[in-house]
Amino acid sequence: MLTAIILFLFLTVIIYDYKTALKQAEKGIKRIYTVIMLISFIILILDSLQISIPSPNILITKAIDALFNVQGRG
Amino acid sequence: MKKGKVTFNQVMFSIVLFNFGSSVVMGVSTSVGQEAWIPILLATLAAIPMFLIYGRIITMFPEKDIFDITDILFGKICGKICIALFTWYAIHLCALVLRNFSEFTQISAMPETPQLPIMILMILTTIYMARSGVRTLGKWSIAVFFFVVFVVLFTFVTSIPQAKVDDLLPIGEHTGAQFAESTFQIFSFPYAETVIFLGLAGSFKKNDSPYKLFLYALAIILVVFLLVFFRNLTLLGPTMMRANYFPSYVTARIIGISDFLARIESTISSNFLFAGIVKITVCLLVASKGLASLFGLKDYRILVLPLGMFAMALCCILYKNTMEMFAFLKYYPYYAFPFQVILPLFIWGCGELYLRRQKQERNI
Amino acid sequence: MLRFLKKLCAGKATDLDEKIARLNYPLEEHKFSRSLDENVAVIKKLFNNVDIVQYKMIQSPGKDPIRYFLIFIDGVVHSEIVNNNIVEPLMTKRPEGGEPLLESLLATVVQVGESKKINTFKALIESVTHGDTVLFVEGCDQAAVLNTKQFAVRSIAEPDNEKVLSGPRDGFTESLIQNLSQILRRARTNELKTKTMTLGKRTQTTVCICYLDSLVNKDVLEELLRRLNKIDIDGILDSNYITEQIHDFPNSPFRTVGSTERPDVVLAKLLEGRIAVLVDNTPVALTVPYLFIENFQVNEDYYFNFYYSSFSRMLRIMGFFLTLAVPGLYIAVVAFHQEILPLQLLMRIALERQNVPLPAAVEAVIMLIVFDILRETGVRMPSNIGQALSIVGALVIGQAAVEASLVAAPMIIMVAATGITSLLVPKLNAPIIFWRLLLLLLASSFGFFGLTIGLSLLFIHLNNLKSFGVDHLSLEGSFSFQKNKDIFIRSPWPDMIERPEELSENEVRQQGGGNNG
Amino acid sequence: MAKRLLVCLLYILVALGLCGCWNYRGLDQVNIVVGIAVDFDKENNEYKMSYEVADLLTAEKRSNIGSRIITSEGKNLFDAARNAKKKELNRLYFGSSYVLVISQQFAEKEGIFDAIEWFLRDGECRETMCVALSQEDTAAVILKKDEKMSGIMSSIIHEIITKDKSVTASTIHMQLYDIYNMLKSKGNAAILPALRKTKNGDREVTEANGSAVFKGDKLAGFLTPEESRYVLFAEDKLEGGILTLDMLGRETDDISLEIFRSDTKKSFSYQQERLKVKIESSIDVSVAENHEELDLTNEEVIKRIEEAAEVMIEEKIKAVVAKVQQEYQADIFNFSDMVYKRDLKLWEELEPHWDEVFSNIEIEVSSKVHIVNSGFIK
Repeated sequence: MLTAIILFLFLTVIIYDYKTALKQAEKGIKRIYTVIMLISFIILILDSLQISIPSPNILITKAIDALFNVQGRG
Repeated sequence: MKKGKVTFNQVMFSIVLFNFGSSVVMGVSTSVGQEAWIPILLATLAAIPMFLIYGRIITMFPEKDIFDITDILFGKICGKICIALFTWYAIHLCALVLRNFSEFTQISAMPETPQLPIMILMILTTIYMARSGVRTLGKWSIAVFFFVVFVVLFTFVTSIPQAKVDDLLPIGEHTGAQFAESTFQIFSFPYAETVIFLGLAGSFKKNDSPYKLFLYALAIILVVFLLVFFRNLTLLGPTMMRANYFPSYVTARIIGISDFLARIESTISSNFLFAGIVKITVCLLVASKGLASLFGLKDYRILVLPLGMFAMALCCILYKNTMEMFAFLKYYPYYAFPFQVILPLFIWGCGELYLRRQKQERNI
Repeated sequence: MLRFLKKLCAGKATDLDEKIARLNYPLEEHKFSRSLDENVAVIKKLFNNVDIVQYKMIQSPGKDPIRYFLIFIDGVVHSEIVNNNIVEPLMTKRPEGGEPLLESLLATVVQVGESKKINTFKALIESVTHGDTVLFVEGCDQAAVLNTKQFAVRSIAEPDNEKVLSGPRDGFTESLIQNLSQILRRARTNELKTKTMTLGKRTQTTVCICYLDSLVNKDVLEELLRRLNKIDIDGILDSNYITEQIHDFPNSPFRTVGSTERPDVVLAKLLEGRIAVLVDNTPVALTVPYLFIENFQVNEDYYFNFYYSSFSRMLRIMGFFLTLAVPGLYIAVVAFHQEILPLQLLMRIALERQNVPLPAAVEAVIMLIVFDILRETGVRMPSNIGQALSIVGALVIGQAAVEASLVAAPMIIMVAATGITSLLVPKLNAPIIFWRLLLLLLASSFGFFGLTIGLSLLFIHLNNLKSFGVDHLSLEGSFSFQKNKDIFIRSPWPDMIERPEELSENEVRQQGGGNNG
Repeated sequence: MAKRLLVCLLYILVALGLCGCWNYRGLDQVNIVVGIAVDFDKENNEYKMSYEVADLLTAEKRSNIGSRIITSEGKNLFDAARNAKKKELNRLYFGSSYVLVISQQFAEKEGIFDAIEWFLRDGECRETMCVALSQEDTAAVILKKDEKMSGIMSSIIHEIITKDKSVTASTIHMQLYDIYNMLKSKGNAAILPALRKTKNGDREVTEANGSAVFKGDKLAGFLTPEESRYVLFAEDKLEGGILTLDMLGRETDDISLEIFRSDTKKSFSYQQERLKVKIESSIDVSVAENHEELDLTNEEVIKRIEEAAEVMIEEKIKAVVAKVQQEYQADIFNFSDMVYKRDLKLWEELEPHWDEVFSNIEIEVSSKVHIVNSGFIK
């Protein structure tokens, strides 16, 4: 269900936005646009298929714990 | 007609709403229970110099946003690094707030609905707003501000008959360390998050004093936060307030003047979304501006959509559950500190030196 | 000799044939010839199969008669003028004075007040179809256009959809000149400028732009002229043809161009610095820029006591939100947030819904469409059938459907409330139908959350809209009374010191400058 | 403006695709629960939940709506709540429930805290739901209504309990979140209204019968309606009710005073290792019923009545506090909270042996009764 929604969302967005907004855009924008869309698409699809992706927050919390030991203070 | 410039009131109210963002719903830090008003005041005090520094940065480089400024000050490579960091912070904050709201909506109103459709709806709305530009955001903020404040005042007034003022006691139960931690938390979430607005500074009018802007906003925020806190505390009591994820929402459930007006919480909770939309939009706009200037592009508006999608993707993988979300709040101040304090301080310092050197050059 | 003549004729004929064959070229290029016969031949070709066109060949008296050729269209000309003032003098008098012939003819023979000279077939067609008579004189490559217009004009009446209880009761008619006269009668000043232009390739409709010179915002005026000049259309039958082409946001359901059928309204807008566009053949005048709040302002607001006006304006604003949100609100409450209802009410609604086969959301969509069907049939129905319609609506759909448990009774109440409140803001009907459905759909899948999102979208959209560079919905967060004097309330006249800032270049109203305020 | 179109279209399609999914619950598909009763069945070691639901199937459109009872059993509360689904086509909807009745067995065995936390956590139940304890064998009995009665039992109970403080003043109105706060507060005691069945004419009705005292979250004992009134006095929750006095010494109460307004202040002092609590109340009353021998125009008489009432109130409050102190040792008056809030240092000192301190608190009551008027008749 969620996968279908994501597919549908991206399909609609691409059909409309690629045609209207991107036609006149600079080349660099097109490239960045495509890359970011692709990344988010992959992440969302994987997430909807219950494949877990490491959260950036884990990295952050680990780093902060190493520096300040927040966990220990509770 | 001045294109793309926003008026003083518009910016001020969007700063206020930005600060309400998730805090009005989540309640202001509750770890010190009945004494939370002390850290609120302390954090406001701490925020004043920070806000003045933000204002100073804007006055130093009028009609420029933080991305132009770093470019001028640090040159190509260092500037790019700063821009990249700031952009990351904006997009990450965007995802965090989005998650707050989808969690809130799910828990409060739609436990059986998955969060993804909620996020889609919210992010599409904010994408639309971000694409409409800063002026639309400003105009929207004004209307919504009055609405949100009306709701806060209304709930405050209606809660008075049920309020137990005794719950404000005792004073002095918590230790200095606890206060410090709580202050730090309130300072970084939401006060110093206002640093994001440096990314929009290019749209401010030149003759509006940014100091006034930030300080007025801070005063309004302080008053509303105190109102929200007193309302929640006197109605729920410290234990219940501490036990709840979303104390404001539960407060609204308990308020009742007569049987008919006793059940207004779902209407009220959806009003909070308005403030949330402002916060997410600002983050999104700044992130796309940052990304555009990172790659030296002119048109940032097109990037709003992919960045919105990215924020949503990020938001999906951030936490596995609500408990994790609230646990992260403890780490957040440390994580945000470099972006909120160190980076602006650095820019400020460099900016002052830069200006002095320029003056000297001109004198010579 | 005969041969030569024949040859000449043949040569002439080929010239003429060629000319006629080339008639599809832009007509501006075709100038009149000095030969009357040739002109007549071309004209007859042009009006081939247009049987109502009348041609008349006339000769002046005396020896060496001058040949005239008259062309006009029966029915649109004042036949008495043509007979008595044109044909008769032409037949009985010779022009006095010398060359040029046409001038002396107009000066001494023809007895018509307004005349001008033309020299192309294009101009000829425009004049003739407009009710003028065109006079050709042998040997001239110019023709005279004689004003003999006579149209059947509807008498001035109160417009049906802008009725007032008090205040002036005249409305526009289809005649541009008459409409202008109604405005002029109210504003006796040379500041009232009227610029005319012709739009529509085939209909050649006259469009008149009116404004008060010292008040108008020049940027807006320029923008309007630019947009009007860009219009490229076949025909203009109503001012809406223009509206949709000068719209800032053609795809938005909200109109950013105002329209009215009343001269007093037009003048009130002119006095606030707006510009009016009057179109010939339609009683509907356009005003730009059009602000969102104008949807809620009615001319009567200014003719009645201001307490009453302020109250009814607030009702209208409330009505707008109600008619938009009530169906969505109902669905959100009934299907998602039952806790809002007090127990007694909740049980009553649940009881009513007990045996209804359709889910509430579907029911709401169907009932709203049924209501719109009833409304639409009612609009264009001879009034004597209207009664039957209301019986069908009230009895069959209301009572019978509820009795048969096909529809829940609260739903009927909800639809009725929606329908009635939508009548409070007739100018917003189009966007309301669209947004109401959108809100309903969002509410039926996400409850209050969806409703909030929907309202946010609506609000963002409204904030985005612009009317000729002026914000459609203006929220500057200004707390000054003068800026808000005419929004939610209608302040008394002495307090209305300033004009809307963004509309006018001269902000202070010329009424004592606030001395009496 | 295709962007806008895109957004709109997308919303419509997403909305259409999801229409009827997830949280959409048609009102015809829910059973509206108005009251909940929680029981513990000792023999089967099972939890039993009874729900009073609005009976919409048999109701006529133009008559009063009645109710019926659904019961379900399970190994724990959640299990029991879920098992109701097996028996009923429609889902149970708790958002409008008025009362939660807990049985004695449950309160003795489990303690009420878990149940209260469960209902709070669930999110659908309102925090303002009224909680009561059943004095009958089971809690379900309380929700059962006589065949001759129409209407909904739970809403009647709710009315009785909420209006009580201003009408008869015989029990105490407690909401779900109040209990949570009380149990989590320093005193760690709670008080709940107690309900029992009784005969009224030929009908069996439910009546409020004083209150139940909890030590921790376990049931400690009951207070009679009259004792409950003086608890209300001490707690400053009283808004009405009647005081009756025997002025002529004839063993019958010959004068009744109706309470208008009551204001109670509590304060404490700590001397010689002993906590002393002072309860000061001031009450405005009117004479509601009078014997002809008492001349109300006489100031002396008025003064005598006032003094007698004062003495009675003082004694009764002292008695009820003493009973709670001695028999139950449950700090339902929240003296601990008062100490904690007013004098944090003292509280930290007393906290470890609070139970002992509590049962030795010296109570001083002073009351001021003021007769405001005497109705229509002199």
